[in-house]
Amino acid sequence: MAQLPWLSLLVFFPLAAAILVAIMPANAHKPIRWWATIAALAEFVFSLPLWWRVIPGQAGFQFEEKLDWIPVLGAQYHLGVDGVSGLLALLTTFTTLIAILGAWTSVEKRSREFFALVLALEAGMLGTFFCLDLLLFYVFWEAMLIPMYLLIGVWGGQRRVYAAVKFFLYTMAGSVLMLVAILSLWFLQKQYSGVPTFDLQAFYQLPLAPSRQLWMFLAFAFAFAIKVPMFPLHTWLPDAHVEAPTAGSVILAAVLLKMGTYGFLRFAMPLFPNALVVCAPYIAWLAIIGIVYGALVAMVQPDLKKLVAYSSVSHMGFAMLGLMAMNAQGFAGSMMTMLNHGVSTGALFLLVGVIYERRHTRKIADFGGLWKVVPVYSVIFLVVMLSSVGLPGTNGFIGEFLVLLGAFKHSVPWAAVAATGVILSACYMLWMFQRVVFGPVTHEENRKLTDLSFRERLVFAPLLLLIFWMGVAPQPFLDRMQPTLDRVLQMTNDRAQMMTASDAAATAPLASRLQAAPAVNAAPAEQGGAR
Amino acid sequence: MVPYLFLGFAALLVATALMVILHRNPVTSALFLVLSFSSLAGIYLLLQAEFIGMVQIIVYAGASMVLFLFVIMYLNLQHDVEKGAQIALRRGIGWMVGALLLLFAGLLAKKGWVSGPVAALPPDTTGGNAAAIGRVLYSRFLFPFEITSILLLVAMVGAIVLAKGRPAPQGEAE
Amino acid sequence: MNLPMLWIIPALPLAAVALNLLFGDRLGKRGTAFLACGAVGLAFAAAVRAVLTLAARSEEERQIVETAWTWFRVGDFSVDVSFLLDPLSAIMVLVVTGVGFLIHVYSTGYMAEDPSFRRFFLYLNLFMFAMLTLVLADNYLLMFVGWEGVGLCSYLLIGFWYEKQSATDAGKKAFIVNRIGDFGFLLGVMFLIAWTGSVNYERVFASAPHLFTAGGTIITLATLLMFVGATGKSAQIPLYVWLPDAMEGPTPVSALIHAATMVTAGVYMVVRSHVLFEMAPVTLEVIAIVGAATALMAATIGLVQNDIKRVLAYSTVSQLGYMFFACGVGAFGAGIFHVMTHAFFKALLFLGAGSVIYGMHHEQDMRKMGGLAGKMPVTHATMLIATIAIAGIPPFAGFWSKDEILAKAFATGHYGIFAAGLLGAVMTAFYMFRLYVLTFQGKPRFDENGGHAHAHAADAHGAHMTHDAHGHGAHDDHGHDHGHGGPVKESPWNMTVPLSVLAVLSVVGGWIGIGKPFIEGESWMGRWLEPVLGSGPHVHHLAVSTEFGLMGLSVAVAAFGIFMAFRAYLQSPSIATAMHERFGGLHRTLYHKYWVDEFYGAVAVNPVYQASMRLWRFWDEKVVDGIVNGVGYFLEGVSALLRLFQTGYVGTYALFITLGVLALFLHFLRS
Amino acid sequence: MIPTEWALALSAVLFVIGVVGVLVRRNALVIFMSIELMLNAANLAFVAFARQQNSLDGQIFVFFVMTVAAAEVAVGLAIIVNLFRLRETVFVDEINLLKG
Amino acid sequence: MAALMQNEAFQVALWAMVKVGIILGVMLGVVSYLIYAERKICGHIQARTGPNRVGPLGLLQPIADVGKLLFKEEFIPAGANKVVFHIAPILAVFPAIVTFSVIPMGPAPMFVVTDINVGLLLFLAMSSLGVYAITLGGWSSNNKYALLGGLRSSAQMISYELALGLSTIPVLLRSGTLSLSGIVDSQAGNLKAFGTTLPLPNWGIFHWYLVLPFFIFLICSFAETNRAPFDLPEAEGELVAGFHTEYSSMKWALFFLGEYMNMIVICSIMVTLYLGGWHGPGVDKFAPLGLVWFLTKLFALLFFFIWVRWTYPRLRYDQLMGFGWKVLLPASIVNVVIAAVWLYWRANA
Repeated sequence: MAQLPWLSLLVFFPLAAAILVAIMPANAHKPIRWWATIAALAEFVFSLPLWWRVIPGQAGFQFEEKLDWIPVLGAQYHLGVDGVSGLLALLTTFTTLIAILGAWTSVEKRSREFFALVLALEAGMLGTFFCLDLLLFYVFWEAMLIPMYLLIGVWGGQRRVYAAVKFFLYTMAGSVLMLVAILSLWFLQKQYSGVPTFDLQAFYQLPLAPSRQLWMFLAFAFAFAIKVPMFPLHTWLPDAHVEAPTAGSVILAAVLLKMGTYGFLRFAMPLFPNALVVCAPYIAWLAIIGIVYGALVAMVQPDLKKLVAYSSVSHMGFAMLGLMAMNAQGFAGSMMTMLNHGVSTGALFLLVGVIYERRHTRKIADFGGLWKVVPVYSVIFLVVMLSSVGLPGTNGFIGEFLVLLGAFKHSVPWAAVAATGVILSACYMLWMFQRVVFGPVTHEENRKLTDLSFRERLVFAPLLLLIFWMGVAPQPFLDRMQPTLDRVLQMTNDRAQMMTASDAAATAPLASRLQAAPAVNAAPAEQGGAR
Repeated sequence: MVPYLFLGFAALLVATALMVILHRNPVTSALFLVLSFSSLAGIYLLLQAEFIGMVQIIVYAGASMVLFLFVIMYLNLQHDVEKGAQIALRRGIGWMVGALLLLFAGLLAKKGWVSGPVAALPPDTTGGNAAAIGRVLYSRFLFPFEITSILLLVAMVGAIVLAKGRPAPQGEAE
Repeated sequence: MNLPMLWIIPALPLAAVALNLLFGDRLGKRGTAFLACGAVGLAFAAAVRAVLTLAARSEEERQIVETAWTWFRVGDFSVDVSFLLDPLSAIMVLVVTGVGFLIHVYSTGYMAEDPSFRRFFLYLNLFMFAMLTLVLADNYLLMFVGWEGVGLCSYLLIGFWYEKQSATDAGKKAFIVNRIGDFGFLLGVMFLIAWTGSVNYERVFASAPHLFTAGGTIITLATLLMFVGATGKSAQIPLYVWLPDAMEGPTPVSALIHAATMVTAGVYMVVRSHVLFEMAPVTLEVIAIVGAATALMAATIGLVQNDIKRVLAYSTVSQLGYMFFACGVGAFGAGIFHVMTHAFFKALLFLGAGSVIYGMHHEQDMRKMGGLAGKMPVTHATMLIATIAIAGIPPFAGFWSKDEILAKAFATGHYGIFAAGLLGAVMTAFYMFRLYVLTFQGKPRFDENGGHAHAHAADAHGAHMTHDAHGHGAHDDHGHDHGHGGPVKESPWNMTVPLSVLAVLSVVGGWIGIGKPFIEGESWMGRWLEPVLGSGPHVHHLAVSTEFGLMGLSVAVAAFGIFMAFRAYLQSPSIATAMHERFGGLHRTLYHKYWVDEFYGAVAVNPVYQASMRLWRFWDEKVVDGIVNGVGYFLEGVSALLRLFQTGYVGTYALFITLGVLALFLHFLRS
Repeated sequence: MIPTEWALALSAVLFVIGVVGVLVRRNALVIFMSIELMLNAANLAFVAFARQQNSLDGQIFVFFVMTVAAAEVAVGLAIIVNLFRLRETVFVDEINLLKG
Repeated sequence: MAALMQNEAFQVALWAMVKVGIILGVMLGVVSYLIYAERKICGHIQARTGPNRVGPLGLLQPIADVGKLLFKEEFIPAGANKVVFHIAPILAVFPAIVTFSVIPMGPAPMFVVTDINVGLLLFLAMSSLGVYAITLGGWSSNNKYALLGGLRSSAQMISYELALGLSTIPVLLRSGTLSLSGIVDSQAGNLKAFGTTLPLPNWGIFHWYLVLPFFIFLICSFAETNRAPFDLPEAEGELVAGFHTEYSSMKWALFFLGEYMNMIVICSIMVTLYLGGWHGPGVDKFAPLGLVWFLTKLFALLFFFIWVRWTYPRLRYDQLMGFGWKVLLPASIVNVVIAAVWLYWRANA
């Protein structure tokens, strides 16, 4: 087992499954979805060892696989997993399974292609999380786009083409800049060490003049910020979400958005720490604006999916804010928020999908009084909604609280403004919930709604379980991510100091600003107030 | 002797090539092209590329151009009608651009583009040019050589499919 | 057994929730009721046992901490799920489980006919769990879990009759307003974490004196923020608006959540954090003023309300104001004392009101009641006791706690607040007896044979709203048929027994706080709380004569209020009408609650909504997407230009290629 | 020995003739022939350089070019035939379906 | 002038000229009498006597024919493409004559005009050019029979050229050279097989893997030269003489000349490739004897050609194409593979 290229198998098994599904007869709907589900389940089971085999106490990469890919360029097929990517990979396999199971009956046309694409997408996502080579990362990053683009463009709603193109172009615009930055890193690396390589760990050792970092950081940040998505680069998200099929929305929300924050954590921040210090306040404020803005705009949405989409903007703002806080709580909070958002928002999209499948509308105004008709559905909806609102005891709270705490330690105004998001999230969620679930049944069509089927309950059961597990006892999750997060933090700080020291032009306060959380007697208010 | 032959072939080549593009009748053009290919084959011979020279004739003169002729005959093309201001303009631009190209090429040539290092070891030509080429082709260039076979196969299939045409749908006027 | 097993206290209701959720549909109403009440009853028993264990210890050791597991630990910051039982939480836990149990029992009668019986008890048990977590938590974050949890249950229970728009509106309002408070609370807690590195009470309180300068900015800010949380939870100005609306929920809910337990969480939190608050005199001053203002304002509104539950709601707000200004003047013990007594008599009042409403077939308008004393003897008697208790007539419970508060305010020199308290006491007595008189005395103002219900159903409250909206077609969903035809009669035993128990408590509950003038030394209550609150800032010891004077004063004003109420509403109702007409503007203002809701709507809710709309429609769709699409249009324009080069003629393309080659040549020529 | 320059000059002339042919003529077939001319010009240069460099690689390349040219002729002519069937013309200035 | 005479290149050229002159002259004569022979043989096959009026045994008949043709009226059909119409007959003769220059009729360098090292390729190149004459002739006549004949002819020639070319490959594999002289040289001596020297000449035909190629080549030769049973381009019965329907006088004569010349060329090649070329007993002692041997073999083959023509009926067009593509081509490919494997195995054994 030790010699088994486990990560490669994880990445390529869904791809193989996708190919197998793709060559099945087109009208064999039932076998197709059965096999797709079995494949996703197998992949999930196969990925479960990530939970215990990725040793919690170890910060570095594990299960590394290294093969020459393009030796001339020094590009390698280099995979590895650590606490952060392991958790996100688990989220990916889990979400894919849920999404496929959720899409059982909702996809009527071209189900073969649909399930094949979802599985291919899974392969792309896992590759993105596992790869430790920048060129490979770029390849996976782009490869992910295509299935998603097709999922939106083919199985989407009314304006699917517009949404798909918007999604594609937005992401492309960012990633092209990232590619330029990757290439320039490569050149710098070659200049520095004489060995051409795209290896991430080599880049971690690469000193960069602070003056040089800025534009590269911005290029990376731009790509990731679009993916997150950060205000004001978020407008692709509502469209993509609204038009995407349910499974697409779920995966988009649960995993694809995490790519952005993951990218910051893995690439943009440790590679360019000095630039990060310069940019962090701006990014943080953008994230805060995103939190408030997303919540405000979500409040007035007439469309359920759009509301959830804007709530994603808000939640991912929290994740970004946590990263920018640059301390243990912020990082852990951000990571928890990513996982939470994956679970809760994924579940929300599934819930919207459930009623959309039955009623073929997503307008809030078309519903009302659902509790009376579909009580089980409503209860699940309630729990998921509360998790999204961040009620203590559910998963949402841990992430938000830690992020706010991290932000608070960095700067009080950050936390103060961001915390209003907590209020606003309650506003839009409760209002939506009231209009959809409470009240009398106002539309006769809704009277005939059927409650969740066994399959659907099966889909939601693990989600609810996770919601409570992560809310009540999040420590196992935190244990797994923290060594890695600490390492990233440590590395970022160390690199910042090293490079500041090496660059006479850089100003000293930059590095000192990156020191760990304020000491007990220090006054964060003053520190934060300076910004 | 050889230079004179070269000049002769060159003159023939240029003349026939010019005729290709000047003559109104495509058949005549094609025939001149055959001639120019043949003279080019002669030049190849003079340049110690016997194999290439022969292949030039087999492939170009013997195969390609026959195909051209077939097509011209099949389409039953007559003299091209080339009149009108637009065509005159085009002709003017075309010749001007050609002249410029030649001028620039000449100027570039003056800057000494042509010279270059000579390979240390002359190729092993025992058994003649064809044998030498064979040795290189089946060792160093074996892979590309095999690839060309795929290329040809693809071209064959493509040509057949294209030329075969779709059966005209019923009731649709040609 | 030495282990008190604190965790079992909140766990019992939670287990009931789980069982109810899983097997509730097989239990039937009886089973559900038994399960719910049993769980809370057991919790009460466990609480009693735990408190007895605590009491058995010496004063220095009166603290039991139980850690269940580490909730989460990030970096140097760690939170445990652990419970703390000390004298303060002991009082709270007893009140919560005790009153909670009674109200559970009461609910089995009150909700007997409701089709969502099971759901009701599910929520109620969940609430008990959350409240007990809140009370028993040994750190701020776990307290916050309960804090938000009770908010959630409050939301669910207010909106229990979810088909009624006003109910769900009220639930939503409660939750959101509470969230605003929570926002403050959370930030306050973060201040504590940032400075002390912990949320554990003991550690925070232990390190606070070393870390903060008393009266400094940080501690003031932190405590003020925490107080914002308290105003949200405990319905103080400016966040009190949700509580009156919360009366949309079933009456037992109002009794349990919006009178006895949840709303006092803010007071509990402030008292719990008294170490911090005492370091921030400015905050204390603010609390005192806010409390007094709330007490006064709510009392004025309570004067003119006609809905029996609304009067009680405003009275609750007002009483909570008393508790806060008690805290504000440093009388934390008095505050908690009032929390306890208030829990008894206010719960009783609400339950009594519920009984009345039940008897009146879901009629809540006092103008349509009257003369119920004979028809509902137990309800009448118990209500009367409660009314006297709240009005502050000795030896009923309310007198002792209210008097202690006023005395402390006077003693610490807050004369303005003392005066406001007195004024509030007059009004309290007045409006409470107004309620009593309108409900139980005089002549019945309804059709005694029960034909009344439909005539004014439009402004009646309760679950009937839905029925009327749907007409009788939807009648079978709800089981309230009993109410429409039968005469007014006394409630069943499971409602009257809790009333009686609470009535007894309303009488004797205050006696444990009888202090100075009557007995030597501290009151029993004070001594009990001393390990937590310390001996308190007893700077000004009032003379015994002053104490008696104050008591007399407060009794006198109460009596005046009672007299006025009887006079205006029983003897000569014309006075009331005349007053209404005389002070029409004032009356309208009061009746419309100072238009605060409208003010909030105009200042906060609506602008936010409008701004959001604009953000979406303008900023998102016009500006950001405009830029995005603009890039597209720009490229389209450029392409339209480039299109001209795409003539479709091969020759043109060839020409361009050649020109490109020419350009390349030129480049090489130049270089 | 023929100087390489001569062959290159000839190649250039031949290429230019091909270019002019493409630019001037409107008959697709003749244009095609002109393209062949250009290919041959390139071949000539290859051969010339091969001789100058004393290497056979240039000739190998010519060989490949010829293969490509043969394939190109086959497909190209098929396209032209198809075109003629559809549009009844081989004049490239009467065909601009791809006009932007 | 003397200096010129000393110039080696000039000497080579001069010699070549001389040889070309001789060969051309002889060729023309041979062709004329080949026609005569054909008519004569044909006559005898059909139990006639053939031409016997002009001169003894009709031996002057060819000269008379030439005279007649020379003086016949040139007829150019209306709508014909004149230039092409004139060029086509020349193209018919030209490749054949060129090919002659590389055929070793005796030991090199004496009995070969120019012994280039890609002789076989030249042959293939020239034979591929042969298509033009017929295609253009048929097309330029502006006559549908002619056009059909031309098209048929070119299709036929192109088709069979493939098998023809492929059937030469085993020969090349054996000899390892493209030079025709080289190929002939490789057939010197006696056949060695089974570890002994057999009493057979070492000709190509006697190697088992060259038997099939020889017959394929032979069949293809009929097609290449448009002779029966593959004489569809002319097909008097259906196409009224096919591509040269509109030709008369000297131009027609040129086509005729071309056909026979092609026949001679292809037979010479066959002799060279499979039948040991000029090798024969006594050549090593007296070189010119090679010429005799060569011509003997050549004439034997030519006789065979004529014999076949008057023996077999003409094939149908689809049969012709089907046979070429479906039988000969695969067979020759298979043979190439077999020969290659065999030779490789033997070389390494």
